[in-house]
Amino acid sequence: MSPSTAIYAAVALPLVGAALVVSLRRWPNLREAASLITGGALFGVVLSLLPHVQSGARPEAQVVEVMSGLWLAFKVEPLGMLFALVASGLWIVTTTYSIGYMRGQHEVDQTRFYAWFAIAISAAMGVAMAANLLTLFTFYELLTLSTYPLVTHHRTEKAMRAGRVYLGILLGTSIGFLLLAIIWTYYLAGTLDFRPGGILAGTADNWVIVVLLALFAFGTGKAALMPFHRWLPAAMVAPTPVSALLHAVAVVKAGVFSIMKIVVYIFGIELLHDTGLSIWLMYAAAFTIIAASLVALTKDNLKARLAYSTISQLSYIVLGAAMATSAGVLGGSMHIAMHAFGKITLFFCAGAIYVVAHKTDISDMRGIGRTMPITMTAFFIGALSIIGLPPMGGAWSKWFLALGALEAEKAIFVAVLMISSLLNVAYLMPIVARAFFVAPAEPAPGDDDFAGAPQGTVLGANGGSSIKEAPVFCLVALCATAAGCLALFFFADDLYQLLTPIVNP
Amino acid sequence: MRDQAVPRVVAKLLIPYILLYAFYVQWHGDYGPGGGFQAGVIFAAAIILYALIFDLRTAQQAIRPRVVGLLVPLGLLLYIGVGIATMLKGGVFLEYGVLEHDPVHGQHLGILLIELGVGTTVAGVMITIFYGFAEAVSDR
Amino acid sequence: MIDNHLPILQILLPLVAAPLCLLLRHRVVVTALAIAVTWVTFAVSVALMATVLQQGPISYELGGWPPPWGIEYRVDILSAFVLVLVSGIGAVVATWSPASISVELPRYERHYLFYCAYLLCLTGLLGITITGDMFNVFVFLEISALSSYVLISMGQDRRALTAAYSYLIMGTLGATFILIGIGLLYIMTGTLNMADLALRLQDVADTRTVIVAFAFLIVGVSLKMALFPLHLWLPNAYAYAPSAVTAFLAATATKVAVYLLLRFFFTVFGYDFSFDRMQLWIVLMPLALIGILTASLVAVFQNNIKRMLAYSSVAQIGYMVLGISFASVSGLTGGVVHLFNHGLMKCTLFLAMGCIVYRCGSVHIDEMRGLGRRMPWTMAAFVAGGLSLIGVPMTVGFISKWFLVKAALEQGLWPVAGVILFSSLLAVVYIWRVIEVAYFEEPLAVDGQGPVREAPLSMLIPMWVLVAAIFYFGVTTELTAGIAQQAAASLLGVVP
Amino acid sequence: MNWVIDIVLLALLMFTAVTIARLRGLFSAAIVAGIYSLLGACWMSVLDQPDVAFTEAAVGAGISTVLILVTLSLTTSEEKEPKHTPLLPLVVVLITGAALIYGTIDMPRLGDPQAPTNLHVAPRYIEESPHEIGVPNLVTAVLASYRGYDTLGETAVILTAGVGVMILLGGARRRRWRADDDKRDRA
Amino acid sequence: MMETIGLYNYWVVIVLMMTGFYIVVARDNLIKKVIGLSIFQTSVFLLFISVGKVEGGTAPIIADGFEVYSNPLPGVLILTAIVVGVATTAVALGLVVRINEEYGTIEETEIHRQDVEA
Repeated sequence: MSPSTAIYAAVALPLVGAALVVSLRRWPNLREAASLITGGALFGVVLSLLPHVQSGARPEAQVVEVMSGLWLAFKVEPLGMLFALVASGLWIVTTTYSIGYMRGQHEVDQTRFYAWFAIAISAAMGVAMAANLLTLFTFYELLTLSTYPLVTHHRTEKAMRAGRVYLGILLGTSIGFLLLAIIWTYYLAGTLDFRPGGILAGTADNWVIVVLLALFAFGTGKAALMPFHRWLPAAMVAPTPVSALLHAVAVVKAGVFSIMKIVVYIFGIELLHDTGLSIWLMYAAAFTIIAASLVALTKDNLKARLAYSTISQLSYIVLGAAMATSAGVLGGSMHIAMHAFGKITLFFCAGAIYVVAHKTDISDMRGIGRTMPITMTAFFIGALSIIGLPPMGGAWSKWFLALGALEAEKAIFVAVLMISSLLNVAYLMPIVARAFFVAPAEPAPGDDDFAGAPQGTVLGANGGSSIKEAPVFCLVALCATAAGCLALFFFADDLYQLLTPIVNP
Repeated sequence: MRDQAVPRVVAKLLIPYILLYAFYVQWHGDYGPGGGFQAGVIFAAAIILYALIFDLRTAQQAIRPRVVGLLVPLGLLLYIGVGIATMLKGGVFLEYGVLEHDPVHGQHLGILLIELGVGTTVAGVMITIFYGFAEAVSDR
Repeated sequence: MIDNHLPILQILLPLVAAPLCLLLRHRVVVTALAIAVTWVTFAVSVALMATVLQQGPISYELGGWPPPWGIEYRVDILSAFVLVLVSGIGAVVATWSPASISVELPRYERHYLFYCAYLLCLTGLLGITITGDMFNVFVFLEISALSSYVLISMGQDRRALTAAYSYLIMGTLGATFILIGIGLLYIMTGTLNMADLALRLQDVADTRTVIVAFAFLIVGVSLKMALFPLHLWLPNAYAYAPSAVTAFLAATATKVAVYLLLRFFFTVFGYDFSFDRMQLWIVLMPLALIGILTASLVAVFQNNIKRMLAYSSVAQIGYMVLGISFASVSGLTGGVVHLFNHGLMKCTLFLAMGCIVYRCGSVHIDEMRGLGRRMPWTMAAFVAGGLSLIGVPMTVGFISKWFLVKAALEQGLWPVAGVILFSSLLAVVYIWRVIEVAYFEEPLAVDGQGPVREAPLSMLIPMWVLVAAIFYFGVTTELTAGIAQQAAASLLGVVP
Repeated sequence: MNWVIDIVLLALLMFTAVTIARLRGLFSAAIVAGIYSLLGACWMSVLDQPDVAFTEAAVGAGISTVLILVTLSLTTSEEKEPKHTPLLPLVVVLITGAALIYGTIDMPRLGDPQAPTNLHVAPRYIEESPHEIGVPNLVTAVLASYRGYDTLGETAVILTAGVGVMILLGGARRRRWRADDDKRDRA
Repeated sequence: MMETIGLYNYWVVIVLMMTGFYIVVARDNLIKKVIGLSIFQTSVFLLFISVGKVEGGTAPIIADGFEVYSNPLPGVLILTAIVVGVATTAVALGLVVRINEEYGTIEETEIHRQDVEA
């Protein structure tokens, strides 16, 4: 398969998958199989692009000229390669997990769920491989719209309200700020292509650059920079696989990915570094890091706590971008992958707990590690990665971010990173501790509460009925991602090698 | 007014002359004031007078609404037909000069025909409009 | 031979068909005739477009008299573009209409009258667009206006009558203002041909009479196109007219008025007079902006969805006028391309409303509960049109906004750019109200009737043709923005 | 002494127009409006336009008046007292009128042979039409030939009005409605 | 003398036009509005017609013994405009009749009140 065919295939395959899902709606097993197979195929296609990118090639595909000189076009560079790999890889895992979760929960309208999920992945592929801002924006909006039916999956009053916040903030920022910034950029630079070294240098006054950076940073609502973060906690009403999609696979990643890409290929690191115009963005990101962590501490609902954790973690990436140093950008980019694996593990675990024990509040989760040891072990691993401790992948990205801060001669942000890590410990570890070391409230875990979870997989004969894990599909998925957290620690060098060209073109 | 003899008699005397005058105005528009439009209006006025003096139903029996309904499109079609004829004869739309060998004669013929078209449609429409309103009155 | 007569055929086809409807009368025959004729008319306009693109402007001397003594038809890129829009919408709506009017005009057993008026309206609109003669504009303006009053009055609700009446009063005042303007120009130049007029106006451009004529023409056209604050007739007219009529008029009538405004500004008076001397944008831009904002806001609070869309139309007229008021190539391109794009999307939205009226009898927001499941294709078309109205990429609405925002930024008017984008967000609000009701709420229990079904294919197919156009022209714009750009350049007299 | 007739006619026109504006009785307003049209027609013929005068008399004083009277017999013949003082309309009208009067300042005087209208386009009609068309009535020549297409449009307008009235007041339809309503009442 | 009269007659015609315009916008009665509209239009016709007059000219019908003819073009235009005017009046009155049937009144405020109450 030629590289450009592979690009088309990457965007089109999920759409084909969606069509298959819809046409197989009467046979759930076939339908899920179709999802999985498309996922596998997509991952294979994306993987086939990797050698090209590693060897320094930048595969391209031009689809259609939208306006004179403005193409809908794709071009794969390392950053996009990374995002595409993460999104397509995690799609398989998430689909696996969804099979267990959606069936375990007896969710309605599963066909619609799988179909829109696939469309969202297609949009994510488009974002990852966009060759210019126009294409990026197009798929960015498509991603927003295709995830709206997922966020509002339950069609309840609550879901509708969450959907309003979701759509309001994401569409509002993207149309109000991002589009304005894009057209302004086009007016200034005469092009919207992502070019190494940026396209804005020398085209505008400093104040314009600052305003543009602000429009881009806040316009990318998916990056959840405060104060435009409300949509993320609101969207927790959705089923857990959707949360996984939002927090790890595609949506927020698309946001921070866009910011990273805009900083690197539109502004150019040198422009921002030399002028120091992005310093305010570093403070804004630092504020979000600390503030969101503090809010996370106060949340008892597990998904809400994780949501605020995500907001905080995303700003790591924004911070890395705003530093505009090579280490900062690399750290931020790596964190896209690291956080994805860590956070998806945590959400999978939260979902598994909900499926098995119907618990959502952390205060109710005493001793749950005794009944769900595998799940909670995975949770522990994921938490370690988020905190940034070796031997988990998250350690590397924090390391590079700290290096970047030093490189930018802003030691204060090293302190921010340290404080944030401590806060991470403070809001994640108690959950693990409570799960393993505190005795459950009910004397016997086998009664009413647990009996209500018919799909639970009962493991091991020796523990009697005391061990009751999530459905096997869920279990496989969360183990895989936990293993991924570990693996990323050891294969970080490959990641580093892949990403280096973006800072040393 | 149906019961009054004088208007009825006067009308009976007048209406043929009004109609005649309408035709005069129709055909004489090239030379003096007047033309298809005025002729159509006068023709309609005669019918309206007839309906006012006698009875709507009587008038409608003399000039049936269905016939009037035919006059309306036919007039316009005649007009357009002249235009199409000029196109078929190799001219542009409404270029009457091509209708005959001598352009001036062609013009004359064209004008006569289109004035007839205008008169037909105008008379038809005016009577239709009057019938519409008058029926609304008689429905009450 | 046919080639030479294309400009007149454009008008002649519907004009012949209208009286034929009165002669034929048979419902099926007349319907078939109307559909066939509108499609042929559309084909003619496409052929005209192709010819103009190849050979430049076409002139057709009616009656064989050269202008300024006779009447001239003049087709340039801009008028060909508008002709394609008007005739295309005319064909699609005519194809869509039979099922709809059989339900909405049940008491009019004489449907041939409807099609006769419809074809006359089409004739009028096409005639305004194609002519190069000022007085001929007035005549065809009245053909389209009179027929649209009548068409609107055919609505089921009795308010259709009052809406038609106030439209008639406002429209006639507008037309009379235009007539006064034409008269004053004639007094000062002695000619009615637009090109000749443009030439002769240069000598008398300083006179007070010409300035007053300019003002009267603008006010008259603004009344016709419902420019804020002269829009008061529009919401009721669109809300209570039969759905087919609303869809047709919303996509064409106001657009033709905008076209007329462009003609007057740029062809007749010329850029120098309109913008350098009269500083027209000082009036137009604030009006457009206030119109965009207030009409969008009012739309948010409407419960009759046709009325909501009508207010949205007033706002969209604001966009077009805004584009004109920039008086730059990108601004005009934005205005002209939005004229076309808005025609497509508003027609789709109103056709979707028509399908809902067909099945549910009303477009009150409560009626739309659960329609997302009951009428999936209709609602999907509505969503597509709505997304385009919002300006989501890959839809035509995005293209329009792109050009308008770009034009605003080019002139350093970034607050204006902000207003354009902010009002898109208002569009999100009013479109999403409908989407939430349609997809999140349970259908109302209808007693004694089965559940609402999807509209018939005869309505869905024409509607989805437009949806396809929304996406097609949203992705590749060579045929819309490209042509609009050429038209803008030729209006401004610059080489593109 | 032409201008004496001018002044008298114009004064009469003013007088009737204001009378119509002041009248509350619709019947009398309709009649006075007919008189207004007649006076207008007179003035038109004073201004050498017998064709137009003829038409205005037939249409304005004839057809229009009849139609208004019929409508009155169908509705009501008395206008209600207004509840509010129409200040805004007055302002709008005054501004419009002032603008128009401002516009007249640069206009050529009545009957000026050097006015642009008499120097461009029209001379050809007067000089050439006897050879080109051969119809003595210039108005007919221009109407039917030079600007014949406008007249086609005019015919279409008339047809539209006819269709409009058929749709609005179509007799058969109305009777059927009434029958429907009666049936429903009985049921 | 002709100079002043020239403008004077335009002014009178403008006053006539504005009287009609005023009736349209200020009056509540639907029929009165229609009457106002036709006054307005008729007055505009008068404005046009005054344009065609040529001093010392005669009606534009070619005949022996006359040299100067008035301009035929305004007359032609106004003939068309008169037709348009009567067409509009007919449709407007048709609407008024139907409105009266549906609402039982032809006063605008009354109709508006009924619509609001409905």
